Amino acid sequence: MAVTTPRATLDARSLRADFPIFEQLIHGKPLAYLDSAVSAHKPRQVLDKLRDFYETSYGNVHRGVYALSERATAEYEGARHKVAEFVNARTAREIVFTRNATESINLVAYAWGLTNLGPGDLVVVTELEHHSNFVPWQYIARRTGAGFRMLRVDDGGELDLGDLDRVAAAGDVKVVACNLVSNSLGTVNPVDRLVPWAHALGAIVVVDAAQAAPHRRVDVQGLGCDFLAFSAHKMCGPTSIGALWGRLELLEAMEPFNLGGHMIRKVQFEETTWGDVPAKFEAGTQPIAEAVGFGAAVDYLEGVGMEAIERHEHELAAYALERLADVPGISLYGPPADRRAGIVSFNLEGIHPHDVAQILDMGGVAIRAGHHCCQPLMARLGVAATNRASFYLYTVPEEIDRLVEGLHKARAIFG
Amino acid sequence: MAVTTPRATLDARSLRADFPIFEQLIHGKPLAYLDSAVSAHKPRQVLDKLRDFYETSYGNVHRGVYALSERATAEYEGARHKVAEFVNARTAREIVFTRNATESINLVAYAWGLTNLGPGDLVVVTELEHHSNFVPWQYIARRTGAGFRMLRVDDGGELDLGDLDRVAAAGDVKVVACNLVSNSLGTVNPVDRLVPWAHALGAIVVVDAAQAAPHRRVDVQGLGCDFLAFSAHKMCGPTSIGALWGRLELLEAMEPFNLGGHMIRKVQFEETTWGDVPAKFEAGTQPIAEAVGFGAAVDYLEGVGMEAIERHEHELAAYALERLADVPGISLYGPPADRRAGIVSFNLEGIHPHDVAQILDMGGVAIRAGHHCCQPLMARLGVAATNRASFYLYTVPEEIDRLVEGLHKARAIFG
Amino acid sequence: MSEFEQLYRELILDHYKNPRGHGQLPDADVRAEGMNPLCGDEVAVAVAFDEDGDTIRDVRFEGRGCAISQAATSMLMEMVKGRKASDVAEMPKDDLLEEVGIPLTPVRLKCAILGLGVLKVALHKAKGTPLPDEWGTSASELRLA
Amino acid sequence: MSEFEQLYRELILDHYKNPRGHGQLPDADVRAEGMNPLCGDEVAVAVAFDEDGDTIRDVRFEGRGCAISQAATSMLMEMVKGRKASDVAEMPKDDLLEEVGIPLTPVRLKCAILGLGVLKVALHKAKGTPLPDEWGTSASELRLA
Ligand SMILES: Cc1ncc(COP(=O)(O)O)c(C=O)c1O
Ligand SMILES: Cc1ncc(COP(=O)(O)O)c(C=O)c1O
Repeated sequence: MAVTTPRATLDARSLRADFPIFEQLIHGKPLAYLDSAVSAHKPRQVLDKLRDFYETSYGNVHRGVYALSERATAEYEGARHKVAEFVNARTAREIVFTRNATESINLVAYAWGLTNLGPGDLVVVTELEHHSNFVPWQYIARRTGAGFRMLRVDDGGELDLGDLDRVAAAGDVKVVACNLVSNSLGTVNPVDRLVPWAHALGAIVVVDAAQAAPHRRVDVQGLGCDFLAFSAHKMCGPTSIGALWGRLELLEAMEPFNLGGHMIRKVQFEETTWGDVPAKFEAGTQPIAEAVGFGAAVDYLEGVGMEAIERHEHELAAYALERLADVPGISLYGPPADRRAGIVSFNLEGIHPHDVAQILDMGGVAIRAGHHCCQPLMARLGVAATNRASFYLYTVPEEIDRLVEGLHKARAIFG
Repeated sequence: MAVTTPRATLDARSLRADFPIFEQLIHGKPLAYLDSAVSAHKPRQVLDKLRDFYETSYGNVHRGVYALSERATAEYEGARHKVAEFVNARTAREIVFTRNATESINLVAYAWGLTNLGPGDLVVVTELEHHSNFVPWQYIARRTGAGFRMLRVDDGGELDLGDLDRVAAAGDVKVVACNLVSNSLGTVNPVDRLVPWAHALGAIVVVDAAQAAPHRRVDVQGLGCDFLAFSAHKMCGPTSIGALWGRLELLEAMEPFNLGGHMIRKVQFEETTWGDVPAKFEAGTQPIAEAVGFGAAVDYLEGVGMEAIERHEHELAAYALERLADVPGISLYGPPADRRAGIVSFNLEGIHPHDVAQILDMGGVAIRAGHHCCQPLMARLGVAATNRASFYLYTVPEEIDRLVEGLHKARAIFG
Repeated sequence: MSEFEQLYRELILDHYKNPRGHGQLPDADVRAEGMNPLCGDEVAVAVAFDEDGDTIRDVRFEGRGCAISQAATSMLMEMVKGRKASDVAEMPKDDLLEEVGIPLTPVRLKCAILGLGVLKVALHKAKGTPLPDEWGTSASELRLA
Repeated sequence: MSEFEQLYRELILDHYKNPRGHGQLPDADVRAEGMNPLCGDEVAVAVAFDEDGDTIRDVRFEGRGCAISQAATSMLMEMVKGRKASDVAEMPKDDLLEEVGIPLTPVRLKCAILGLGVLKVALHKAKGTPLPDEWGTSASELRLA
C-alpha cells in the first residue's frame, strides 16, 4: 500500500455528499446529526462494497475449495490486514474480529480473566469508563474473587493520577482498563502515563478505543498497551463487527472464549486443541460481509486522513463550547477544548435532557440524552443524565448553530 | 400479519432470478452452488432492505430520542417479532439476537452452565454434533467439573436411542445438546424423543437448529425444548447475526453472558443489576442492520413457504442419492432419503475430497470437502473428510447432473 | 398547532412544574420504585388504602425525570386517588395515555407509563393484583422493586 | 492445456500415486507431525542426520491428504535429502511451490506447504533452526507437535 501524506484538512461539506442519510428531511428539516459518538452514518463507498461483495463474491471463508469461498476468504483476510495497519499492529494475526468493542472487552475479561484472576488480585477501571469497560471487569472480578477498584476523576472530568498510589496499595494489580477518549465528556485520557505504571506492577492494560479509533490515529505500538477494543459502526462501517487487537504472545497464551467451528485444531471426545491465533477466537461463521465493510470503512477514513478528522472535530468542539457558553442556564461538563475530542456534554437548568433532545429533534437536530452508558460518571457529576452533542467528519458548523438555536427554543417553551 | 396458506411447491428456476450471485460465470461456467449448508446466498429482497435501512433509517437503537433512532428501534424490534413468529415463540422477548448459532450455544453454555453445572453433573451431546454444539459443552463441563458424555450413532448415521440408559446411569444429566438436522449427513434427529427423556431426568434440552431453521418449519412449542439456536446467514440473511430462542423463565433466571452497555438496569461501583430479557443478553451496540436483514430473510422464506422448501429439498436429495449411487467407487453416508434433509455426503475411492471439490470447481460446481466441523462423527465413520453437496430453494436438478458429471471427470483424471 | 406545541402543551408543562400528589406519604401501606434503564429516570410511588382495604385513600410519588414522565405520573395520581386497587390494577395504559393526550414515540411512551408501572407493582405487592404485561414474571418484578 | 489438466498434471498424479520417501524411518533422529485444521489432513515427517550432524541423510513422511499435499510432500522429500538442515530450514516456500509448478489458491497453498512446515518443525526440534514465519512462537509449535 502506498504511503499517503495525510491531508491536513477536510471539506465536510463535500464529504457529506457521500452519505445518503443526509438526502432526506426529518420533520421537514435537513438532518443535523450530532450523535456520531453513538454511531456514525455510512458513506456510499462502504454500502457499495457491502452490496457488491454479497452479489459477486459471497461465500463462507476458510472452508471451501471453490472459487467463491476463496474469493470471500481473500476479502475477509484483506480486511483484517487493513484494520491491522489502521492501528499499526505488528501483524494482522493480532486482530480478532468480534461483534463490537463490548464483545472485544468481554473476550479479554472472560478468556484472560477467568484463568488469570483470583483472590488478592485487583482489577482497576476508571470512573470515566463506559459500562462496556466497567461491568465485564466488575463481573469477572466477582466471579474469580478478585478485588475491583476505580480510579477517580476530578471535577473537570479528568483522571486523578494522584489516585494511583492509593489503588496500587490495595492489592496485586493485574488489569488496568481505561478508555482512550471518554464518550461522555470527550476527555482524552493519559493512557501513555497509565501504561508504565501498570506494567511496573505486572498488570495488563486494556484500552477501550471505541471513541478514539474513529476520530484520531491510534497506534498500539506507540501506546504500549496489551489489548485494544473498537467498533466498526462508529467508524462509518457496518454494525455487528468490531475488533480486538491483542499482543500476539498474550493471544497465543490465552484460553479461547467462544467455542465451536473454525477455532479448533482437533476435536476428540477426550480433548480438543485450539487453532492458531486469530482463528482460536473466531468461533463459528465469521462476520464476513461486515469485515469487508469494515475494510472499506478503514479505506474511507484513511482516504480522508485521520489527522484531518481529528483537527476538524477539534475545531468544531472549540466552536461548540464557545457558542454553548452563551446559552443562559447551561452547565458544561468536561475539560477545556484543547484536551478533549469532538464531544460536548451539558445540561439546561430545569429542563430534563430528554425534553431538550425531543425539542431539538422537532427541528431536525439529533443529539443524545441520557447517561451515555456511564452511570458511575453520572453519579460522580451528581446528575442522572446529560445532553451530548458529538461530531464527525461530515459535521458542519451550521449544525452547531442549529443546536444552539434549539436550546433557546427549549428555554422559551419551558419558560 | 395475514395468515398465508403455505404453498405446496416452489419454482426454483424463477426464485433463482432473485439471487444476483447466479448472474456471473465461474471459470466460464454458470455457478452450480451446492454448498448451502455452509451458507446460503442472498436474494435482492434482503440486500435491498439492508441498503435501504442504512440509507434512510439508520441509527443506534433503544437510545436516542430522535427520529432516526426511533425508526431504527422499530425496525430492529420488528425483526425480533418476525423471528419469534418464525419459530413460534410465545413472545418476542424469548428471542435473543447473537452473532450466529455458535454464539447462541456458547451463551447458554457459559451463562447457564457456569452457574448450574458442577461435579457429579453430566452434559450429554451426540456423536453427530457440529463442533459448535460439542466443544462449548466439553469446555464448560471441564471448567465446572461436570462429566461429559456422547450419545452414539449407528452405522447408518442415526442416533442410537438404545444408548440412553447407559448415559443416564453415568450421573446426574443436566444438559442434553442435540442438533435437529445433521449438517454432515442430513440426518433428521428424533429430538421429540430426547425431550421427554431429558425432562424426566431434570435436564434442559439445547437444540442446534442451524441446519433445520433454513429448511423446514421449526416450532419451539411443538418441540418442547428449552433453548434453540440458529443463524441468519444460512437462511438467506446477512452474516453476523443469529438467534437464541429460550424459554422465558429460564432466560429470566439466568446470569447474563456478555456485559456492557444496554444490558444493565443500574450500574454502581458496588453492584450492577441486569436489564429485562432480552436486553440482558444483548450487550453493546446490537447487530442492527443485520437484524433488519434477518427480518427480511424471514419474510422471504415465509413468502416461498417452509413446507415448499422442505419438499423441494427432499426431492432433490432423493434424486441426488439415486444418481450418485450409479457412480463407480462411491461411498454414500447417512440415512435413506425419507429420513434426511437436503444434504448428501460421499467419498470417491482413492480420491481425496479436496481433489474432488477442486475438480468440480473447475466446472463451476461448488461443494464442500472436509470434516464439516464434525470430527467426532468423521472418526466414527472412519474417514478424515467427506464430500458434501447440499441444496436450497434455488437449487435445480441440473446442478446435481453437473455434480455427477464432475465426479466422472474426477475419476477419469485420477484414473 | 405545531408538533412542538402539541407535545409540550400547557397542561403537560403545568403538571411538570406543579406536580400533583408529589412528595412523601408517611402513613403509606406500600411503596415501590422503578427506573427506566435507558435514561436512568426513577419514580417511587407510595399508596395508602382506606379501611375497606381496597380503595386508594391517598397516593404520592417522588422521583426525577423528563417532563413527560413527571407530568404523566402527576396526572396518574389524580386519576387513581379514590379508586379501587383492583380496578386500577386492570387499568389499560391507554387510559393514561389518553389523559396525557399527546403523540408519543415508543421511547417516550416508556417515559409516560413508568409511573403507572410502578404503581401496579405497589398494588401487586400489597394486594397480589396482576403485574403489567411487559414485566411478566416475578424475576423482573424483583429487579423493579 | 486447460486449468484442469494444469492442476492435476502427470507429475502431481505420479507423486500422489507413487510417493517418494513415503513410510517409516526406524532410525530417525527426530519426528514431527502437523495437521491442517481446515480439512483434518495430517502429515508426519521423520529425519535422520549424517554423522556431521547437519546433513539430512534420510527423510520420510506418512500421512493422509489430498493429491496436492501428498505430492508436494513427496517432492519435498526428494528436494531435501542430502542437503544441510540449516539450508533447508531457510528454504523459502516458493522453492517448493516452483517444483510443484501449478497455480494454487490460498486454501490449496496450505495443502502444498503442510509437509514443508512439519519438516521445519522437526529441524527446529532437532537443531533449533527457525520455525516457519506463519507459526511464530513456541505456543503454536507445541500445538503442531
Ligand atoms: C448443525 C450446525 N450447527 C451449528 C453450525 C454453526 O453455525 P454458525 O457457524 O453460523 O455459528 C452449523 C453451521 O456451520 C451447523 O451446520
Ligand atoms: C467509550 C466507549 N466504549 C465502549 C463503547 C461500546 O461500543 P459498542 O456498543 O460498539 O460495543 C462505546 C460506545 O457505545 C463507547 O463510547
